[in-house]
Amino acid sequence: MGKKHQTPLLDELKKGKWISFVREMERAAEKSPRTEDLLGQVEESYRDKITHWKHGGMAGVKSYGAGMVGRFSDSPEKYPGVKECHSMRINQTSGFFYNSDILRKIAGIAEKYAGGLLNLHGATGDIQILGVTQAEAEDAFQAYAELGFDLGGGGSDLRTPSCCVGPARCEFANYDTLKICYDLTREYQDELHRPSFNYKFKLKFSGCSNDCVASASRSDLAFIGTWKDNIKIKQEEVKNYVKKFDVQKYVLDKCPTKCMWFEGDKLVIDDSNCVKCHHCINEMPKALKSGDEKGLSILIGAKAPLVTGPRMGMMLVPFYDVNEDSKNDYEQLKGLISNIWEFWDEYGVSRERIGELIARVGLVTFLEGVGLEPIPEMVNTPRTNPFIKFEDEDAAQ
Amino acid sequence: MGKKHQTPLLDELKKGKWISFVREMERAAEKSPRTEDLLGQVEESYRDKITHWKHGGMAGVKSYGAGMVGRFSDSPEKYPGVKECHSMRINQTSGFFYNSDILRKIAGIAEKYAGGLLNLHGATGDIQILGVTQAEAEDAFQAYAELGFDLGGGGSDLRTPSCCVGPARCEFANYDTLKICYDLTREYQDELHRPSFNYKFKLKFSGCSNDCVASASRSDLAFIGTWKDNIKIKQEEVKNYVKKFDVQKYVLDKCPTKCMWFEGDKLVIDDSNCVKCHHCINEMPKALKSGDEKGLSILIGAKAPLVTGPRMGMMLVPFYDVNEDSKNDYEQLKGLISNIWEFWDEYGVSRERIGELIARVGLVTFLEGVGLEPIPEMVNTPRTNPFIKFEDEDAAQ
Amino acid sequence: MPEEVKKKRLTDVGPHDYHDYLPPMVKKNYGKWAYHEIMDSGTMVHVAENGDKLYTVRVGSPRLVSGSFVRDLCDIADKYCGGYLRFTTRNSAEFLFEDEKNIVPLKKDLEKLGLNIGGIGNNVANIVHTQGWVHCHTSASDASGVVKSVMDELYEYFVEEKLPSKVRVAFACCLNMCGSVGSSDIAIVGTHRRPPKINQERLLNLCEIPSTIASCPTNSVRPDVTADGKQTVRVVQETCVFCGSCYTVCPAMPIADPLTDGVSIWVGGKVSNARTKPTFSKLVIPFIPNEPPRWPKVTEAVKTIINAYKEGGRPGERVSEWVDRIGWPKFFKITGFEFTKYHVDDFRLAESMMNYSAYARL
Amino acid sequence: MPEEVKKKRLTDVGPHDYHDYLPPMVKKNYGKWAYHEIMDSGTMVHVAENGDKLYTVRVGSPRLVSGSFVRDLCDIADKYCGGYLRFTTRNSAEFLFEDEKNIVPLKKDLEKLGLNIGGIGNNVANIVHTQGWVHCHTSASDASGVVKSVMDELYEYFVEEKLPSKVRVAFACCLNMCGSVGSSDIAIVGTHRRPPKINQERLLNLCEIPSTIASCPTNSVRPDVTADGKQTVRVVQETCVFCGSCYTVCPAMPIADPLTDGVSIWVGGKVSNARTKPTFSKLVIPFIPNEPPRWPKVTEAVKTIINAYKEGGRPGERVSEWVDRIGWPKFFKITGFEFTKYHVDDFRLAESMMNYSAYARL
Ligand code: SRM
Ligand code: SRM
Ligand code: SRM
Ligand code: SRM
Ligand code: SF4
Ligand code: SF4
Ligand code: SF4
Ligand code: SF4
Ligand code: SF4
Ligand code: SF4
Ligand code: SF4
Ligand code: SF4
Repeated sequence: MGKKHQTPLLDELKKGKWISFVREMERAAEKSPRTEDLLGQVEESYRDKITHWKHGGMAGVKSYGAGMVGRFSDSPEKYPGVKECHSMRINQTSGFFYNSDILRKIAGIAEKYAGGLLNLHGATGDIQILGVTQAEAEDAFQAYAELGFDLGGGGSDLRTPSCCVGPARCEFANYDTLKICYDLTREYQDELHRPSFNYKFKLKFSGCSNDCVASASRSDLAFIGTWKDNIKIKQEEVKNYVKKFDVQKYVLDKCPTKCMWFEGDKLVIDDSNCVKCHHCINEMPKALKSGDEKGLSILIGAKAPLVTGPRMGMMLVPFYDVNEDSKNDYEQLKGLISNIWEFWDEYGVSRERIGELIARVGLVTFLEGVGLEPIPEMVNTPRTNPFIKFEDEDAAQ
Repeated sequence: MGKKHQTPLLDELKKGKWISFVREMERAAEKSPRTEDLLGQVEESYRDKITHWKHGGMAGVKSYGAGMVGRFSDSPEKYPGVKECHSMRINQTSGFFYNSDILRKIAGIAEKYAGGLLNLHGATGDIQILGVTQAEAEDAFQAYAELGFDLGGGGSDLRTPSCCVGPARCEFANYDTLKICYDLTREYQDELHRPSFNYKFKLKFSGCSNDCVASASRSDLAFIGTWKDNIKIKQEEVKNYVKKFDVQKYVLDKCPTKCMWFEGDKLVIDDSNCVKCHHCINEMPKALKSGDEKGLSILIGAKAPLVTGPRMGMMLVPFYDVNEDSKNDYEQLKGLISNIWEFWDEYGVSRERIGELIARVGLVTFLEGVGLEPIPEMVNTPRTNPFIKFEDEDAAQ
Repeated sequence: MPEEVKKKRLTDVGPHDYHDYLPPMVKKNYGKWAYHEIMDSGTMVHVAENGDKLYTVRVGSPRLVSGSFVRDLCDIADKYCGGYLRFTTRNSAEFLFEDEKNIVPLKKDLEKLGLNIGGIGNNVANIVHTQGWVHCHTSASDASGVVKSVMDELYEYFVEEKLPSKVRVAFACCLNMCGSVGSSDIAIVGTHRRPPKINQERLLNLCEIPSTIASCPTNSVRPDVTADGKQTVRVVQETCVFCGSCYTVCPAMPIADPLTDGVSIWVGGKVSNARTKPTFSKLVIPFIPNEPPRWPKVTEAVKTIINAYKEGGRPGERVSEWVDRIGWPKFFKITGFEFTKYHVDDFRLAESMMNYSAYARL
Repeated sequence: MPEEVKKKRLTDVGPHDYHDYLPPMVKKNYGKWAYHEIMDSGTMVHVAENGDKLYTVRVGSPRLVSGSFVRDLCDIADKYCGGYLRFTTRNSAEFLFEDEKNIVPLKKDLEKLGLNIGGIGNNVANIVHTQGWVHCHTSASDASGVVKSVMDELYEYFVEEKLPSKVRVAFACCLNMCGSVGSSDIAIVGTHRRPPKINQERLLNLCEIPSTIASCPTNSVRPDVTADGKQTVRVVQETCVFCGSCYTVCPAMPIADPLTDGVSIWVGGKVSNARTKPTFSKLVIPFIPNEPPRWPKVTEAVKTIINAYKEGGRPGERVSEWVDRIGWPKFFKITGFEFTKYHVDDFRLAESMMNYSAYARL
């Protein structure tokens, strides 16, 4: 078996019960020899304890400013196959649903034009194809486009939106995460492909506050399903659960606002005090269902640590009637998104995420800029320091 | 009835059931006519909706830099009695205990040398005498000194320490608040009377975490009684309480760490998880008592809003064995306090409270400066941002 | 005291030794109290390990009192308490005595003197407050007058235990917040709303420029030069938050203004560690103008809060715990107070105040 | 697709319509699911309002996969699922099918292919991770190798439900933290510990000075001038926190260093809103050096955490809830990890992290 490079260190990672990426790289290398050099270079990193990629570099396809990450080896003489080793981001389907036919084709193109290695999926949501060269990029891209797949985001643009499985296979979904993700992605093709923002901007859609797509920790706008009216209770099913486990201890006592109690064996919920944390519904899915007035909350500003520290999404819109707006092609939501982008465009600086901009200029300034009212839901508590900037008109009253 | 000034607005404040300060001012004015002018000036403030005191001004007694607040009327022609209207701060007794004899004398001096008006007590803890003139200040001071009372703090110095009633009349006291307050005040007479700090510095002593002297919200060092070992339980008394009210609901469910439960009718406490919040002991004083290894926690940095925002005391020393140290005249504690003052002196700037200094230079720098180790009790949680300043020796390991 | 000592000027005698004023019963049982019981809103008894009992009757106080008031208290102490008495950390006065039979006559005598008995247990305690127009130069409102007006309205809650838990009301006449005002169940705080007006002439004489600049929380005091080339400061009007800190260090920058001064109202602070951690009071009404002599809008606001709490709070819940349970949106709804942009923190640590979750009561 | 269209260059076709890939059973019951039940750690069933049942079997994935791996999955999908399959938001693969009888043979086939079945319910889910040395230029560690080493150790917790609740482990190879790494139950983060070394020549050609300066969270990149008078930058060594942000914008400031790079470990993050608000992971081990190929100290640390949690966590408690209940001091005590000055936050909002109370477990 003629291995191009000896990889004793990586070979250690073929041992053990968990499925091995080294095995995968080797399998890819069988079809796509450039990946042999990738194995060699990674082995060298394992020896040297340092990456062997040069910093950045350009790669892309015509008329697109995004969708590929340029990557060049720092030792192309040793590893010519990865002299260029770009990755191509292919916009996944809503909910990551595929069939075998399309997946085989997707894999085939990756083998033909690239290293035969895929990320299923990238952390943002894209299918990533590793080992593309600039020369083949256009062909690979067109091959995917012919399958009806397009590139995803990259650079200072809208990044590929993604969503949880939602109504496709989850009883908790309060709105159609797949549809809105798909519709908005199509709406914003230009923003996705042609970077013209201050920095990246991410949208993620979760059907309920379990947030299975982790939107609140990594998307500039997180859309999290919720409801406005009362939790629907099937008292008979509650009784069944009571037989099965200690409902008081594991459900009621863990409700963050303690707004549920038993009256006799009847479960009562003070819905006016429910914060829609979803715990009780998670624990007793047969007995409890979210209400009929479903919609979503919008959280803004989540991002990774750099530059000013990590941010979680913060409450911007407690309830947005997405089901109503979807009839109108999400006109209202798109209005809000444009207002946000305009404000960001006008007041943000380069490499400043929207959350950082809001932190810098203050939430109220931002709200005024995008036409929203400050409401108590946005804060944990009202201010505790007395440094209030009264405005002239108020002081002159 | 020859009123010197008409006070129709203030007269409104003699109505109603709550005891009236206007009545008190009038009664004072009977014995100390200068207070008539004070009434007149305050009435004018009520008309004008503005203070009629000039900014600051000097007042004091020889060899003291503190203990009096200078106050001058902005309308001395109209209110000659309050041309000067300084206040004198008399260091209260530990726990605010007096007898009628001494209080009558204290009041008599206030009537003789000042406006016959007292604050019992000032917000820091002093007895305040209002309406002193510079000319009479020395006599008033000596009169108090002869009673064995001295001036309190003021300006950039140690402020008059104060304490809760503690062991004198409270079963919850974990250490002798009166004694430590008294002893340290005597120890620090120089720091109290002769301002040489960057700014004010306050010490307050509460016997338990109910914090009846509100130390954690207004003293640079707050000393709060606590204990190390197990809460002492009288199971029989617990049973009595169970008969009287819903102990589960009002005590156990409100324990912040939920570390108490019933085994049968026996109350069990996981003391290793008790944060010494004191709630259960408050609710069932006959049944529960703090442990035998009593001591105190030291919180640092509380202060009012200016300049950088309000601060609560933060945990510096979770357990300090004050009862042991008291045998040694609080040597260990005094050592810590000097270290803190030295650090503050060296690194603080003018008008910067210790809490603000710590916030500015960082807790760890401060801890290194005063010779304490960082421990997890000091923080709610370890850091969440990854911007760790590794030091060379660690990075070179 | 011997003659020759008297003649020497006394300094640094320190505070009087408290032992001299501890009632005998206190001395005897010092550190040996077993438990206490609240008998009514003005009376409690502490029982020592040996069974000794010490009764306490508490009265409210305006704190700004005359010598005559002191003598009134002393007379009562002489009559019932062997001459002993104490004050509390919130400026109530307490009568301590051993004989239960004294309770009734003592209270009668107190009432005759116009004193208000109460403040123990689940009620509104004595309001702690500051100087106001009576003695301070930076006040944005009077102190004693507002407190008197409020306590007249809250009287029933002082003399009777009708509330879910203790309610600590505090008043401060400016943002210096003398006292533990910022962590009270209800705090009333004197508030300016205009930037300081600089008197250039006085400033040149009276103020130290660097410390004046350093005094500003928002960096709004900036170095400047007068027409004739002298070092001075100017105030950036756009960022000044009217805190008055510059005035504290520089008399030439007065900030009080009869037209725009008043008070703000804050809710849900707490100092004790019982059940929940200490916490600051939160802004609920950014501004109410000064309306001496009785500040009707202030008393109305405080009553609105107390009523809502009385109605909604569960037994044992402090105001902060009640609001935590029902949520701030509901607090604003039931009190009818308006939530405005001023309620959203925009100072140094503002970011840590935001709702980083999908939690919302809808 | 007609010939003439094919020839035209395709752009902006957008993502493929997901409807094309929804299994018929999903289409039929879209939005009409009634409830689900977890059958075992790798299998669950969703029941529709009309009683229809949809079975799901989940397998883990290294995420960095070959075309052959994709074909393996496709073969299974063809055999049991009418060709349909999906991936999860944590890169597991899911097989959806209607016939309960398929469960056993399907799993057997999966196992034959070397795939790991599990990740559903109270276990360690598939680790989300990043590129590492396989593809990224800023990595302080490899990604896939650490993840493989950790998952080999945690294998039993993936294939069986043995933990109090879900445990989300995540890996990121640098502080850019691609993914929702910073809010995971256990996060492993590549960490540099040396300031960037500036290559002045390259810097002059390649870097924009203002954006390089702006990139630094601690203002440690400062404008400077070279010997021959050209605009450049310098790094203040005393304040640099080795974040690598400057390198991201300026290739002439490499920061990776084989001697000092490694990973840090973070615990107690959470994204869901269930019971408690989302929260970041907290630092527990500031640094572990890179020890390829199997990172033994990292796997040991992760196992220590998992074991402590398994031991101490109550049913239904996420890691964050468990630590909240027992307190951080105890966490450090039982894991034996050392609490150091590095654990005390000193960044922008550090003040909001302190313990402002007398709460302490003594
Ligand atoms: C490929 C991917 C990681 C992966 O292995 O899956 C990735 C890879 C890179 N990310 Fe990322 N990020 C990826 C998802 C994320 C996410 C997660 C998400 O989108 O849900 C985050 C955290 C959320 C966020 O946006 O804050 C993320 C936060 C960053 C950051 C920090 C941004 C910040 O504001 O703090 C950087 C640095 C930057 O933008 O300069 C970054 C930069 C990078 C760069 C482009 C490196 C660089 O310094 O310019 C990486 C290229 C690696 C390579 O060679 O392939 N990446 N990056 C993910 C994109 C795949 C896809 O399209 O599906
Ligand atoms: C008299 C008293 C209020 C009262 O009515 O009881 C008082 C009165 C003044 N305080 Fe105070 N403070 C008084 C207790 C407090 C407290 C409470 C405490 O000590 O427990 C605080 C809050 C705790 C703290 O120290 O932070 C307090 C926080 C301030 C501040 C803000 C300090 C800060 O760091 O934020 C100032 C402004 C200053 O120092 O420049 C201040 C300044 C002042 C000045 C001296 C006015 C000034 O601008 O210089 C006031 C003089 C009023 C007068 O004419 O009598 N006073 N001051 C209290 C002292 C009486 C006594 O000795 O017993
Ligand atoms: C007399 C006094 C101490 C002193 O040295 O003067 C005192 C005395 C007692 N306090 Fe206090 N507290 C006193 C000020 C405070 C303060 C400080 C303040 O209000 O400025 C606090 C902190 C307030 C806060 O949290 O904001 C305070 C928080 C408590 C608590 C905790 C209440 C809670 O659940 O949050 C208790 C425990 C309880 O009531 O069960 C307590 C309990 C007690 C007990 C029952 C202790 C005892 O066994 O003797 C005493 C009678 C309670 C009562 O008045 O209802 N004491 N107590 C103070 C009376 C002030 C007054 O005139 O009203
Ligand atoms: C398949 C997937 C959605 C998708 O679109 O791909 C999914 C599916 C389900 N999630 Fe999830 N979650 C998925 C990622 C997540 C994430 C995101 C993440 O981990 O990055 C979260 C947030 C994690 C966090 O809080 O840090 C998440 C937090 C939850 C929770 C809340 C758990 C909690 O108590 O904190 C529930 C409720 C529950 O388990 O009772 C839940 C419940 C569920 C249910 C039971 C919903 C349902 O009725 O179908 C599904 C099966 C649960 C299971 O796997 O145990 N799902 N779930 C994701 C599977 C990832 C994987 O391969 O392991
Ligand atoms: S976020 Fe809610 S709706 Fe979406 S998959 Fe998770 S549990 Fe279901
Ligand atoms: S969803 Fe959460 S907050 Fe609402 S009732 Fe259920 S457990 Fe309580
Ligand atoms: S702080 Fe504690 S010891 Fe002191 S009086 Fe209050 S309850 Fe008693
Ligand atoms: S003191 Fe507080 S934390 Fe400790 S057991 Fe009692 S209620 Fe719980
Ligand atoms: S609060 Fe302000 S105005 Fe009132 S006494 Fe204190 S410093 Fe003076
Ligand atoms: S009033 Fe306060 S904010 Fe305004 S200039 Fe003066 S110090 Fe600055
Ligand atoms: S975490 Fe850092 S090193 Fe890893 S892929 Fe993302 S940017 Fe690259
Ligand atoms: S590594 Fe980070 S902290 Fe250091 S100079 Fe670069 S950007 Fe600044």
